Amino acid sequence: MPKDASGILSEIKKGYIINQLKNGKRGDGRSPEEFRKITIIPDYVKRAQGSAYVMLGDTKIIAGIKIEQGEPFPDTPNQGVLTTNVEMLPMAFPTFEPGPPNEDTIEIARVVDRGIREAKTVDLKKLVIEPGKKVWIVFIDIDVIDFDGNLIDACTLGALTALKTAVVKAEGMDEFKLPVDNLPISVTMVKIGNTLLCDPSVEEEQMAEARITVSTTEDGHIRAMQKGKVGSLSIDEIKNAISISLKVGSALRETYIR
Amino acid sequence: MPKDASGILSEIKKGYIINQLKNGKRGDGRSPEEFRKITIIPDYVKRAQGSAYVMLGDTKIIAGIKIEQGEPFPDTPNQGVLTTNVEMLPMAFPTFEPGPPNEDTIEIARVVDRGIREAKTVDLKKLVIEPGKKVWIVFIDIDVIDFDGNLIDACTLGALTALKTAVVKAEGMDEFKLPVDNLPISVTMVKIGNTLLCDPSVEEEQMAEARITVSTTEDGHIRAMQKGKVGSLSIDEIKNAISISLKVGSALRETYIR
Amino acid sequence: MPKDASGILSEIKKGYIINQLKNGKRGDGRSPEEFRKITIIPDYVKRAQGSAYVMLGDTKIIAGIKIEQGEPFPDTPNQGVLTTNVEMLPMAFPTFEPGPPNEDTIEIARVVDRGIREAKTVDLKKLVIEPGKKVWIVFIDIDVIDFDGNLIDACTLGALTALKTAVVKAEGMDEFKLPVDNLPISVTMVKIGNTLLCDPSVEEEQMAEARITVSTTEDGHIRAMQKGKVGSLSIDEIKNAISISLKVGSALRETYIR
Amino acid sequence: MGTESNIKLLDENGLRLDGRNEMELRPIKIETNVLERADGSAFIEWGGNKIIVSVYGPREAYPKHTQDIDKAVIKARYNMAAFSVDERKRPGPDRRSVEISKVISEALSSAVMVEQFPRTQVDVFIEVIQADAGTRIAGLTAASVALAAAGIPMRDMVVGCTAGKVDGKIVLDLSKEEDNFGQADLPMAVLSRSGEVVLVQMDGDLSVEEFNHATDMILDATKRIAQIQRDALVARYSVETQGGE
Amino acid sequence: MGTESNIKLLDENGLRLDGRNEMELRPIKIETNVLERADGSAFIEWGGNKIIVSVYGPREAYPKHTQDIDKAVIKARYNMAAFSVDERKRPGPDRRSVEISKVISEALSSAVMVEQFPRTQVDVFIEVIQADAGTRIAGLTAASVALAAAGIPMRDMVVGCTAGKVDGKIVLDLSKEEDNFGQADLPMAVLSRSGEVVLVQMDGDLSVEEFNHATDMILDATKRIAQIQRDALVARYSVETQGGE
Amino acid sequence: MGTESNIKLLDENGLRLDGRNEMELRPIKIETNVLERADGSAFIEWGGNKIIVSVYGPREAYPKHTQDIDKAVIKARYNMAAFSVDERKRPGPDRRSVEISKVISEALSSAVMVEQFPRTQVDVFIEVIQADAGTRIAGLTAASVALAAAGIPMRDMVVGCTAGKVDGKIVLDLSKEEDNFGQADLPMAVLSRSGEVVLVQMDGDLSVEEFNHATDMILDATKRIAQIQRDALVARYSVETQGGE
Repeated sequence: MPKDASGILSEIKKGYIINQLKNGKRGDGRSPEEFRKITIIPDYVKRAQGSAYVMLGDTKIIAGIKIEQGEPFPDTPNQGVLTTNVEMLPMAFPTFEPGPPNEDTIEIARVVDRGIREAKTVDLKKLVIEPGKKVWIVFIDIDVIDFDGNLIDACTLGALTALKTAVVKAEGMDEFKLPVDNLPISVTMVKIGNTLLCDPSVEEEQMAEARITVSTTEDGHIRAMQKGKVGSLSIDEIKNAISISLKVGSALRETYIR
Repeated sequence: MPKDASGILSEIKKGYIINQLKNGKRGDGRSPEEFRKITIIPDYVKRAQGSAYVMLGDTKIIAGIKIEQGEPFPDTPNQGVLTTNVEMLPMAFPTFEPGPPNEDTIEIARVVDRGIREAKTVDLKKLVIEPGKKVWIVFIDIDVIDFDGNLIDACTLGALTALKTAVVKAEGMDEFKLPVDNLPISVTMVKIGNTLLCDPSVEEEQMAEARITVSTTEDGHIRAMQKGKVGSLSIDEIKNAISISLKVGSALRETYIR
Repeated sequence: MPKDASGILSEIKKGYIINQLKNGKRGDGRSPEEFRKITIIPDYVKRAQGSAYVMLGDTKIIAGIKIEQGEPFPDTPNQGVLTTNVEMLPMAFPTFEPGPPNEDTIEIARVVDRGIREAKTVDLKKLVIEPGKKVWIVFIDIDVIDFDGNLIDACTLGALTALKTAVVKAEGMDEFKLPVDNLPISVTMVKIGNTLLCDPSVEEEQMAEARITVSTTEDGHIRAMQKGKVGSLSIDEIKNAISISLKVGSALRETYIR
Repeated sequence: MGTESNIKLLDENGLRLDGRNEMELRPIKIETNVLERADGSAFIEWGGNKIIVSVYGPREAYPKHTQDIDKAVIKARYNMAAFSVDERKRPGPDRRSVEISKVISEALSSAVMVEQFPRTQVDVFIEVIQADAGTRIAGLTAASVALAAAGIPMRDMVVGCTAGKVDGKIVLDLSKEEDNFGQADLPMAVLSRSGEVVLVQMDGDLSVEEFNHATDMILDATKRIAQIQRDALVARYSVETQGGE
Repeated sequence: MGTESNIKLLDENGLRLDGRNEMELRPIKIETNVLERADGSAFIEWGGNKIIVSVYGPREAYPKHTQDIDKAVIKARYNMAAFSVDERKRPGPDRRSVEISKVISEALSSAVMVEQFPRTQVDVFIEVIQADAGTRIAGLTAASVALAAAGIPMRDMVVGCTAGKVDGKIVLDLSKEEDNFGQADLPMAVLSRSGEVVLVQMDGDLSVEEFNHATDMILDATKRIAQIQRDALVARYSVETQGGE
Repeated sequence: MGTESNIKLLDENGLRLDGRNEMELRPIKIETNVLERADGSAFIEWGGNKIIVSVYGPREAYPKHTQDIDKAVIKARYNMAAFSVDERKRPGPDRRSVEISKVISEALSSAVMVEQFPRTQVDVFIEVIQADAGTRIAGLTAASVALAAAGIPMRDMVVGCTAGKVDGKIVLDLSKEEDNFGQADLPMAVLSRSGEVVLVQMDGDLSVEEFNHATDMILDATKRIAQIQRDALVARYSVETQGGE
């Protein structure tokens, strides 16, 4: 994970944040389970088959869907293909560099992808044109243009909104809405001191010992999890993270993904 | 653009060249619109389908044509494919490095390509074997082996000569001359002080504020333009560059591309 | 070739080794033509179509064969394809680095490949499924996991053993043993002082002036040769290397490749 | 220029497919400081183009051998989002974007007071979110605003426009169809006050007269566009003032 | 999780395709110092998995800008041999192996006393020779042993196991078929003594109760596996003693 | 070696497809200092081969960690032009050219007085303009001339030739067809005066007697080729003298 602009989060700032947390308050005044302000503009890029502009606090991402014809994977001849790519653009943060995705970017893309894939959000069986030969390939591409932490949740919200608005079309074929259902909400938390904080800012991410993401669906089931960063979590903390994710995720779903 | 061998053009040399220019003379005694000596050896590489060795002063390049069967682009199913690649070989200049083409090389290749493409020099419609499936792909490859400035014009002359001599052939098919017509001549100028100098040497390129290339065809039309380098040109200078290109280009065409 | 862990073979050690050699003894007590202990475990990786674990002294490699369907080369439509790849894993030596194969790795893979290819060990004509369209591609992949010199011979032994045990199979087709015959044994020697030493250790490789590999088949013919390193060899030394290779190689074949 | 076709790009009244006349620009909107992290940023909508530009710097040029001891190096990086065009664009630079990045870098270098910041670089990241013909000029025009918004000292603004030939007629500010099926494309950018040309590329087929006509139209249009640039910068400052700074 | 299918993974007695019951681990064997050059190494066979781990370091972190002035950086590199899986794996890292390398590096960092070796790196190379489900956990478990064998100071060992859901039932240590056709996969690794979790990933479909049941099974299993780790390390030392050192 | 075929490579008189007898070389022409920028250069035509070699150095070895504190590093880079072979060669190094660059670098290192220039590198760029069998040996032979022309101190010249087996007979200097359809290929290069071998590779099928016969032919041929090298260097100096220097 990137450091802040100067490369190091000052010890003074860190002390201040931890102190605040003892009083149950985060640096920006939020409560531990509170997300920052979320703004979602669906269908932001007309040229894409589906798209969304997501602002999660000062984190901003644009998700776009392209759907093209191609070959299925040999081991799943009767399914379309879903692929998720995240670009942490160098415009988004002083230390981000141009070039192929690094391990941070790959992890984020794969966790976002996993949530959507495991919830079977996109019905890939309906994306077959000619079994074993030609299927629809759904590309989820996400541009990170401004970075202030918690990319996994911002990108998941963007991907879901973009998928929901997506339409499959090609010359000489009837167009149809991309078959999308069972949307997973990811909730990412970091552990600072003994507290789990939802929707961490970049400063919270930098000073956190451990990070955990839990993706859940409306049925209350877990679809994907990922622990990140060097520190550890107790089993109880993980169970706590799951219950927070279910509660907070359900509210997010209600508000933003209906 | 590369610096000279020592990496810096000495201020003394620069002063001398500018002083000379006030008297209408260039470092090597040429007049502003004068090209250096041009020698073109067509058909230099027998194993290529067409080729040329071009010496433009001390700049030396070898252009070769390969013509192979392949797939057309999806959006132009009824056309062959033309592609231009330039290799600024590390043998050509002390600071050139091995590796994939850098931005200088890419710009040169694309400007050469643009002149030829926009003049419709190669009749791509005659290069279809099976519409939408199989067409002829014309590869123009250019090796820069000795560098003393003005690669765009040297490479254009080489590409044109090579194309003119090129023959399309394959086992079990009648061979035919590559359909080539309407040859664009590119004339590159740099601005030093208030003067436009045709066919710049490497030293002139290094000290110039701006560079401009104008490609014209026999009908007196402009087919491609490219301004280069950090400096600016006035509209009048650009118009002047166009008229020089038409005049000088017409003489070059007469002498070298008949 | 890599240096030892500290990057430099100490002069003291070098003097000692040369001194020993005057008495016909190598650092580890071997005679000049003597190989280190060889252990070969065939069929080490069940998931591969053929495999072998080879220990040559402290050098350890694992060779595995994968056989897949693919297209033949255009100029050999009636042959299968054979390809050899060596990975000098960073786990094998302190100075080995991750990343695409460097020139040392490429040379080793190509010399191993050349011996096998030139001896026509694998009958590629029997690996055609549909002429010009579909053939079997035999991938020989070799992981170097511990490095103490003489990779060419270790990898050749591994590749041969793996090929001998390999089986070609695919869904809906009869499986058959990979057609393998006429196995080449490679013997690598280095020149230190005036002596040719077989099966060099990493220290011997580092201090040697020249290296030579000779691959021979049971008929006493030479199938591949490669001189390596900066130093030179006299014609007589090369002839001597050939006769050593025939003698030692014949013993190796008898013991390990029957 | 693109493919030949039978598509008529001008109607009987000389109007274009989107109803514009030959001199008319598509709608242009510029907004500044749309991003938090960047030292300066701008967003431009120009017809169907949506482009975000962010500026970082001046900061130490890296790697060291790229430093210029006399001046700052302007490094523009033009990039298209995968979903910005009809057929998905594979991430990463291609030859086209490398060339565009180069000519934009050169054009901006004329405008910035690079001599004030030796050994540094100024990074200008141009992300095309939605492409609709003329992206390099729209990106460059927004980049100039983003540089100003970042407080980088500039001797002049860079402002550009495209002209082209469509059904044999010179028109301003090509649309996507005109770019695809027209006969010439002439993107040009100038320094706002001096009118000096800092970017010009051309491809297609233009007579000298057509070229002159096209440049006249472009120069006229850049004055209008420069006003939009100025308004965007002013709006930003006024907003800031309202915010109490 | 993999493809849906009609394959039945549990028989009428609730036994699995390889005859194991739900709580049963596949056979595990760990051996230390199997390589000469590495500072420490380990070989693990876990079911059909064969994995070699080698450790180098602490050594100066390179390139310099990767150095941490406060502690050692643990750099794990998980790699699959081309012949380790059914379809040949092209050499070089792919996105999956990059992610696995990252989570393994993070998991090991909790266990090593990294603060003792500022500015250095410890390289952990994990080569999967034969893959049979659960390679990341098997590799991580062996890596911990290899670090200890290399004499790297550790505050605790890392030990892991996988659980999953198969035909609707929670089972321990998924086999390849169970991984391919099951409904959930939960790899987890803990610090041996404290039981703190240092790696957890999940994909599939688990209710909260199922998750709790699965973690109980994993925690129980890690105790058994930790014993195998200890035995491997002891065996090594005893062998060394016999050798007369 | 190449493909088996029914092509007869020798006629009833034992003459080859191009009319040569077994001992005959193809025409060889070497010219020096054909390039302006390089510190030394050479052009060789050898049969249908056209190869240009340029030399730069000694210059500081870069990056620094490639420096040898005891001697200069000779870095040859063998490259084929895209149009030099029948099927277009994709630009950039492939495995074959990497190997050839390595053996040529090693061969030249024996000849150059590398100990005189510690920490430097000498770059030798070999560009194959037209390929017609035996390019590595022709390139190496020309490289030696280019090094001498660059004024690099050398203890000896490197000169090479190829022999091979064709229709069962040992012949000198294989042509393209002989290379493609013959039974063995033996490129070899020696130091001119000492006769010490600095490059040898072989592939195909040779008995020991055939190998000995082939090397005799090569050694004899290298004497003739070395004379062409010397003539080229002399011609250059005499021309320079005439030029009044």
